[in-house]
Amino acid sequence: MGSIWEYANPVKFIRTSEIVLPWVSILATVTLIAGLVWGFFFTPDDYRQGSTVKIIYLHVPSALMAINVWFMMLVTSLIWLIRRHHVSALAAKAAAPVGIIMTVIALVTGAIWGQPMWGTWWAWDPRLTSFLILFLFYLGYIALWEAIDNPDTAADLTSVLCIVGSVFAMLSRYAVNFWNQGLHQGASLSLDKEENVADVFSTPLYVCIAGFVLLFIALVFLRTRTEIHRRRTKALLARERLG
Amino acid sequence: MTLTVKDLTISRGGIPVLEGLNFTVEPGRALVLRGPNGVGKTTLLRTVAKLQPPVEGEVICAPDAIAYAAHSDGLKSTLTVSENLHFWADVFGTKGIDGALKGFDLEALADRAAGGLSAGQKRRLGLARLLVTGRPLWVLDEPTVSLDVASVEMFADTVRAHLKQGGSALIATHIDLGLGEDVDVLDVGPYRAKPGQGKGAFDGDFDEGFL
Amino acid sequence: MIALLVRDMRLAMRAGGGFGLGLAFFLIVTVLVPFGVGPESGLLAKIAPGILWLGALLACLLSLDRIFALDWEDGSLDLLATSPLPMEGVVSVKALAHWLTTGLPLCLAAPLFGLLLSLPEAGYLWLILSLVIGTPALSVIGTFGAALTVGLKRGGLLLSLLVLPLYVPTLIFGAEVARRGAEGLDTMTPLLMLGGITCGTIALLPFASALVLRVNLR
Amino acid sequence: MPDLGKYADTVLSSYIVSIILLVLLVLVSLLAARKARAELEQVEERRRG
Repeated sequence: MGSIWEYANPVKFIRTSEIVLPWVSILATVTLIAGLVWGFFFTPDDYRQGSTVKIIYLHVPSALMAINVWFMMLVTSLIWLIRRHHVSALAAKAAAPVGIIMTVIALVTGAIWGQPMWGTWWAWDPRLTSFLILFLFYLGYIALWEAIDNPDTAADLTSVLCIVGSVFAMLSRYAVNFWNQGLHQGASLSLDKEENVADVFSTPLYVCIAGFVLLFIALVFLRTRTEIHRRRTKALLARERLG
Repeated sequence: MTLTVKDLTISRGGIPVLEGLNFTVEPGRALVLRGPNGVGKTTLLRTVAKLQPPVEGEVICAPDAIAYAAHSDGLKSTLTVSENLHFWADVFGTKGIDGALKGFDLEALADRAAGGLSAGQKRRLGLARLLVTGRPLWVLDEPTVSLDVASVEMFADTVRAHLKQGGSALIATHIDLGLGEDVDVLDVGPYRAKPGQGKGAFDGDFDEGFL
Repeated sequence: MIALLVRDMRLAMRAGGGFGLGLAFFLIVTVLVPFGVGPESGLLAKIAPGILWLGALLACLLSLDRIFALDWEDGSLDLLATSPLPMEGVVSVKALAHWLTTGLPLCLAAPLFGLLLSLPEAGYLWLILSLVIGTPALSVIGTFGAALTVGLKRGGLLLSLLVLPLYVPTLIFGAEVARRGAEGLDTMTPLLMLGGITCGTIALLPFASALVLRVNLR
Repeated sequence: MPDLGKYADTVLSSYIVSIILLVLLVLVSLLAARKARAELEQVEERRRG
């Protein structure tokens, strides 16, 4: 009886995660601490924003991660729908909480940072607002996973929601821009624009971003393995009941 | 319009339930499925009716050949009997519901709201819908539930007539429908999925994969 | 397919069909706003387009879980899945039925409620136009949400959580058209965007809804 | 400690909040991992035993 399993292999994943996880976690912790310490202690104040510029080392990486985690979930959802890889469906489920926390950090640091500049805790600025919408998408995604007990159905439904949600998230991103011009400052790092944040700021920023990315990878490995264990326990218990 | 099932494996809630099923249903014959409750008869019927993809193996039959009827009859209580039947007739593109009404002795109730029918009458209306579909292969799940003896006899006559016209039926039921000689019986008990020897053990001692 | 539409419309009209449900809710929302915001008509006029659009959106949202729930309970969904009708067709017809029973009445009643909120004169035409173009998108997106949560326990709450973020673009552009219309500004850009979203959803979303419905019927 | 000037509380609060959230996320993930693994071991034990 070939189980549907030969399309995907938790075995390989568990083995690789056993090897990779310790290394990635150490690397992530080191890079993250290095980046934050460097950014917090060893960078001068900005002439205009004073010391609040230090918040950049949390706001920009978390904002970047919030968007890229959703993109990763989109890719894994597509892999699940096309190749029926169980691991990728569970990886998407594992990544969602990390994504929502990153979005919360981006929102919180954005609001706190904006407070002295714009004089209010929350300004309906397009970029912050689209993160709020992204937060709602994450919430709906996680809630849908929790609401369904059959793992395969849950994986299918959440994958479709993720794909449809991505289209509407991009639409909302444009609609929000249209709806209110922004207070947000220009992109600190952008590939196309030539002027970037001064080097003394951007180097620790890159380190912080690397730290966040590594942290995300480590967490996804850990949480995906947890999901695999959980699902396997559920399956074995169901089998016991069948007797 | 034969239905062929080749070494079929089906699962419910992700857990394999029946495996290695092989049978065919020739036109003019009926196949009755027996087996304890919960063994997977309903799941098998749903897989045959293409409501559910099989885990392994395949179900081969002509497209648009299957009329499926399950426990719930799909009747709208605010619509009358004839409106319900007319709706299904239009959906399946067949004309006229008189045959169905006569077949299940429902002419008298034609204009009564389906909500006002007894359980037995509702069941007869649900089965009358089969006649309206004009589909050769009937896939029925416990059709005679809440039917009195007379109605069961009426149902058996309809099935016999259906078989005579070259139709076929796959029925999961405990009651002997007395359909005479052109009936085969398949007990699905022995096809129960054994806790498998799936490939891809986790590490060393896990003997199954992910289930 | 027409038979399905006719049946659904007949079901909606019959007793307990919930035809006036969305309309009544829309009226209540519009009546409650002045109590919350104060009767001063200058303010009301300013926020009227947005409030009317929000009321229409919430009224649509309210009647979404009825789209599949009834057919799911009495088994018709299974029977429809094994009928010659393609699921994409079934889903589109359900969305159309929802629009005819909820969306369209909202568009017709909106100007009446506009009076309550002292909507400026110029605004009425644009309000109706934006609603007529926008509400079909609300119905189609809503049908997708309903297909996602059919058969789930407490699906209603989850449905609104899933659907509201998807409604954001339509709400923004729809309310923008109504607001600009009311203030006599040029409404072309938001109108085109609104139309684009509606056409896009009508064309593409039924495939996702059908896929999701088939998964839920397993 | 760098002189944070008048924005000290802004900067500090955002760092503290973010670090707390990150630590919480890691802790929750670790606890869930341990719990899931333990449950699995227990079920496997019962099956093999």
